[in-house]
Amino acid sequence: MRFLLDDEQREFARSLDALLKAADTPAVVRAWSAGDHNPGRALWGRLAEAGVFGLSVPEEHDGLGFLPVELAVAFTELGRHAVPGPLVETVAAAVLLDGLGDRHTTWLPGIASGKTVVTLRPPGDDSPYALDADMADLVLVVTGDTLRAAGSTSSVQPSADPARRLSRPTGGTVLAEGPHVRRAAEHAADVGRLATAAQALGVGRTLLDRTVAHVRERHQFGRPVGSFQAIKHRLADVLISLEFTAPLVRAAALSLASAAGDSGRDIAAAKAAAGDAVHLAARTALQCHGALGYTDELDLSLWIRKARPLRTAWGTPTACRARVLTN
Amino acid sequence: MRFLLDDEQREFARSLDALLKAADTPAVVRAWSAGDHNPGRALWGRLAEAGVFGLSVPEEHDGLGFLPVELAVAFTELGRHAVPGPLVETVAAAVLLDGLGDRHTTWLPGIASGKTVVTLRPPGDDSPYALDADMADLVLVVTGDTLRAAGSTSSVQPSADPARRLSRPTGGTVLAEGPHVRRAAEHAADVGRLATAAQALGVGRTLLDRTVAHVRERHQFGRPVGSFQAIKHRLADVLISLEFTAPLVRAAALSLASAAGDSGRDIAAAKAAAGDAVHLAARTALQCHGALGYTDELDLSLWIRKARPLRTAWGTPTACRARVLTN
Amino acid sequence: MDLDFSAAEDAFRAEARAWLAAHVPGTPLPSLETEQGFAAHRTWERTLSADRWSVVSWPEEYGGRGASVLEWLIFEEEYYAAGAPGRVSQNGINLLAPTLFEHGTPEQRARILPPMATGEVIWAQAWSEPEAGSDLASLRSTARRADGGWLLNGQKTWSSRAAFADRAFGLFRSDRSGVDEGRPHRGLTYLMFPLDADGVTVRPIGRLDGKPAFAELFLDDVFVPDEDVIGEPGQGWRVAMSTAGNERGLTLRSPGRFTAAADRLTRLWRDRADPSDTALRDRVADAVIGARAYQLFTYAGASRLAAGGSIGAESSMNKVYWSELDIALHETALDLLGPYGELADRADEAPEHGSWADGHTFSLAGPIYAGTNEIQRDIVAERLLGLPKGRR
Amino acid sequence: MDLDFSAAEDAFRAEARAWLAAHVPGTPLPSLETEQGFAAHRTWERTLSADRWSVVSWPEEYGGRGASVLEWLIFEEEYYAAGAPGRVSQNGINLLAPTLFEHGTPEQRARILPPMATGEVIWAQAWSEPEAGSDLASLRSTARRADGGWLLNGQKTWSSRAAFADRAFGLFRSDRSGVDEGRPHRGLTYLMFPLDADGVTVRPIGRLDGKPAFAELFLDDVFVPDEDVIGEPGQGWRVAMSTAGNERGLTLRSPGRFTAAADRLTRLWRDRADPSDTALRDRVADAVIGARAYQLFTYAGASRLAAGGSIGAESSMNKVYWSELDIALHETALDLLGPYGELADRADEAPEHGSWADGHTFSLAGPIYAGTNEIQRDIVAERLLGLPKGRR
Repeated sequence: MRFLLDDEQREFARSLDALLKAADTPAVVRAWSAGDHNPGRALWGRLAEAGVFGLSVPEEHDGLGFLPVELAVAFTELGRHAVPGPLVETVAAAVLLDGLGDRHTTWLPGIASGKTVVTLRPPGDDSPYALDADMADLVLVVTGDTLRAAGSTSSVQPSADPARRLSRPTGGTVLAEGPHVRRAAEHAADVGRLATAAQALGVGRTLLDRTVAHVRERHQFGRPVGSFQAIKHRLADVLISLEFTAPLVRAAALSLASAAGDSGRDIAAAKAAAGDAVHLAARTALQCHGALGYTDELDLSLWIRKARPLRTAWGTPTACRARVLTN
Repeated sequence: MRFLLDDEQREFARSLDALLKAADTPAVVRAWSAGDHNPGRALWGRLAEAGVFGLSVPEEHDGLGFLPVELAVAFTELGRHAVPGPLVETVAAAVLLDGLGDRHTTWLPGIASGKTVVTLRPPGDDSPYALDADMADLVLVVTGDTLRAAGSTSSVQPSADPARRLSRPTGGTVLAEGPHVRRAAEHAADVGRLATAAQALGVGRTLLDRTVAHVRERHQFGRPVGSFQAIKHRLADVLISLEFTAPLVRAAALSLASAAGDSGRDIAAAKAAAGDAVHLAARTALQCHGALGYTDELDLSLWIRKARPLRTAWGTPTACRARVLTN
Repeated sequence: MDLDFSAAEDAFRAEARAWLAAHVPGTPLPSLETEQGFAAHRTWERTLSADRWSVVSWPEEYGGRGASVLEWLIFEEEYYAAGAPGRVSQNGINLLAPTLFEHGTPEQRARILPPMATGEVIWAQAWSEPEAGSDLASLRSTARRADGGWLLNGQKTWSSRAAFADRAFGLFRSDRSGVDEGRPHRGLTYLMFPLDADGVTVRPIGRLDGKPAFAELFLDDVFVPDEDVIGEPGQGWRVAMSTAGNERGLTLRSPGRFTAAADRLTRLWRDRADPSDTALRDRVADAVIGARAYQLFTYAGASRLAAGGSIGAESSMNKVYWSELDIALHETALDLLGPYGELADRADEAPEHGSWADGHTFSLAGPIYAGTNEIQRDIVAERLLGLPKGRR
Repeated sequence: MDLDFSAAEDAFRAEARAWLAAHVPGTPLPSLETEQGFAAHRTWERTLSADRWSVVSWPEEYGGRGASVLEWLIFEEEYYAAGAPGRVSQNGINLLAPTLFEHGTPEQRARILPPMATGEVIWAQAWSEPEAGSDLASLRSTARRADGGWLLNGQKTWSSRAAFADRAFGLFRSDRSGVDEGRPHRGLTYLMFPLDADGVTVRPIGRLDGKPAFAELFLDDVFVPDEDVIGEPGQGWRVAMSTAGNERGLTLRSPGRFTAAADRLTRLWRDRADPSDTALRDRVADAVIGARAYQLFTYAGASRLAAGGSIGAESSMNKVYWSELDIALHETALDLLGPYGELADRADEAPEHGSWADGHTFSLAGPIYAGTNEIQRDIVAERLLGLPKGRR
């Protein structure tokens, strides 16, 4: 037992962090929200080079193999830097396509290299929307035992997080049919749920970090806001919530990697905890920033607005809790 | 509209408060918990003289009429002073017996005068227990359309609040049968629920008052504990919770008095809010008193231990919330 | 004790309900935090005032109906139950007008109130500054004596709706000696100024959903004539605070908003929710109970006022209660809406014209403005519970 | 990264499980907070120690098995999963023993540890005083130099299980100069003394359910020989604190307690709850998730220790987390039990031998002892987040 990231995994996190810091992700998010996907596509390519999209693609299709722990590490960093785009969806789609085998795997090298952006309607959710379908190269829809590639999409429905551009996939052609589709979709949903939990954890971390920095600097009544006990205790609670979520996310990734035990339950537990943690972090960040935190122009808003959608996407809190108690 | 107690009602509260202060209720509670009902019976008589048990008995049976507002006022004071005994049960039983009319009303003068102590299994609850049946003069049980007077009771099952002595009524004779029993029992349950909400509110008030007094006196780190912002905010939340519960209790009593509108819903709302408020008050009182609050010997424990039972009795939080949304 | 309305009050309610039924727009106006929406809401204010419904509690001479506090509460209940538009004039009506009634001159009242009642002049507040949020006494913007008036300099921020409003009111430091003596509440002056005056620069600030709900104001030698000072120069803090906790303090968030929202939530729950989800049901019930409690608490306050009493630090309990109720209520609605709960209010497919999304964004500001809930809890603990002040 | 146990660890787990299955009493022992229960639990300690299961992490020479931290965690998981009795020796094992390992003399260890391991000598802690709860440095009880030892005077309180225990350990002020200089942590001495010594009066105090779970100690010229001082006189604070946050700090509440309790709660829920009550289901799920999170967090801490790292202020996060988890878990169980949730643990009809009621009472103390959760949150904020100290 060594329930700690190894040196290589930590180094992977550090290198992604450095890459993303240098990329000025807030500007990328704002462009993406305005419908300008170019900076986001460029960043997507660099993330692919760093290996992010290879983590759910087998080596025979030019990926790095299926590596859930590294995937969780990567998505925590993507969350920390608020990277926009159908990141979770592309990774889940890779798992889905790989699970179908056959000619469907022809998409995989493009996914691994970053050339191909895929989105899908989260299987098992009751959402009619696919994220960022307006810019994706392939839009997948699973209905029961059937997989379709959507022919077109409805107009973009903006989310409360404007970086999340939702639309309804419509029409298109059937790519596969049969119970194997359902099984592959369930596996893909687990991967999507895990990646979303990791992303939410990363979003929560940045919300806390930025808020701590703010309350150390901001003075009211002649002293730092962060010296008030009410503020201290709220931020302590956020830290505790995040620190006890992180091992759940790591363990869920391990569980998925080993394919032993009930990884679906472990992932649901991680998602429920991460949803609570990021929600608490966002509420606290907003309150501790006061009116400043309520503005669109402070970059903090880019993270605050992610909290609620990530809490709901790929498994609502109550659906995840029900799953935890399912034998 | 004058949504304030009138002078007479306020005077009634003040006189009960004075009576109960003089009665050293903590000693009465401790005796009652040990199975010595004498001081409690004596206090019962004085409460009857003050009119408490006449508030649910019609004038023709030597009572003061059915006065829900005064009942709520009285039970808030009874809660504030942690008075033991089947207070709610006797009042609810009076309503039940009065609702049946006929020879059942022969019990009412004794109830009003304090001579007769009645208990019953809360109708509609799924509890098998009646409170303080070991000392009551009459133990009632409603099952569906049937009212029985229990013949005997099982051994006392102590509650987490030792002043609440529970037992199972068994055997006995049928007193009445028919749909009018069910209707009368439903009305009695509403009265019991309202009285319990008022009692919980009173318990919460004393928990807050005693805790405020404590944290003003108790010093740690060279200053009063009550000057720490974390303590202040917790106590502010208790006050807010109680202050927004009080009007719900008053309005529910008015609603019952006027028999207009859906008084069952109003009472359920008051009970749900009072249950939350007293629970918060007890948790906060315990935490702000530290280890002192965790002791049996500090009188505070007499109130702390009431919180959970009152929250559940005569309508659990979730049953009350369901009722609030029932058309 | 009773909760009964008089025949006159019932008649007033019936009149308000009938008027609203006839006049409230069938589809919601565009968001009042946008230029187009602001204009539409200004027009609505004119409609309201034409039949004297814009400022019911004011004396008739200024466009009101001399309504009692209770009548005002009744009007608000009907107003929100009818789904009527948000009030673009609320800063003026709720914050400036009470101050004018208490401290203004007859000339000021006659000049300022009627166009406020019709929506012809819409007011923004200018309290906060970048370094003075919760700690309002540490204001730095200045009012300097000039011939026949004052010259304003400095920066104000979080000025609600200043992007589109006509005039603003706020506190300015006219005398530094209070600061030097550690009594920063002294030496402040309450002034009014036009937002299009020379020297005023308005920079809109987007709120969380991007709408320019407030603005920064940069003031560079802005001239204000003496007639636009309220109360005595140097006494601005006292002037501003004297109306903060009185009965009109009620007007910040009237219970009608929340009872109407809880009713809408209940309908939404009946229409769209899985009735077996008791976790959600409990939250809907809590919103209903909370809105009712807030309404009843307010009725009790109104009864106390009618009996000659007053409302003091209790308004701090109010503030905490409604602001947290509002968030819980809207979060419940968004959770109930499942995947549609994520949509921005401007999305075509947003349920109920995006009103839940917009209301949620709006609710998130509740615990922050008008004194953060942290400050309010300090006040509750110190003034109502008598806990020692300490340094917090 | 892995969560796999080695073959040796699996074998250790299997051995522990087999032993527990063969030895854990079929019906629970009487509450260890009663005289009869205390005696029964002391006997159980002897049974444990006979097969070297009472102090698995100690060296073999003192009755242990030299188990690693991970093996200890495994043992605890098996212990609580088997429904084994509470540990009446825990104050000695968790608080005094680590101090002796770090600061005791070989003679002290040889003399004190073996009878602690067998339950022959059961220890009570004597930290708190009436005026020194959270503010432990302001202790007033004194240790005065005497021939060959010290004379103790003063009053201690909240001494857990001192009503029935044999000996106690605590801090005493041996030098007042630190107090006068505003450095009250200085001049304290760590001493051990028998509870039946001349001059010791023990007054039991009932906890919320009346059981004498702790006691007040009155000390009147109680003689303690020099051999019963741990570390240097005057250095008691450093001695006591040095073991508070290290790996043995883990032992205060091992994850096994909570994973076992969450499993029991899940079974209770499956057996007795209305499955359509999703509000309750969510709370049960949260208890399961919370217990698992606490277990995994502890595995990570153990891994860090095994890799040569240390545990510092993180133990404050631990404390807040498990204490609030414990209350939530037990409140969920009591709510699930409906009318039976009210019964005291001694009631004949209390479900599962009253274990939920007893566990609930026990849980309520969690946020108070071992440093209140308010103090822990201050520590988390200041040491882990780097927020300014302020006066709180």
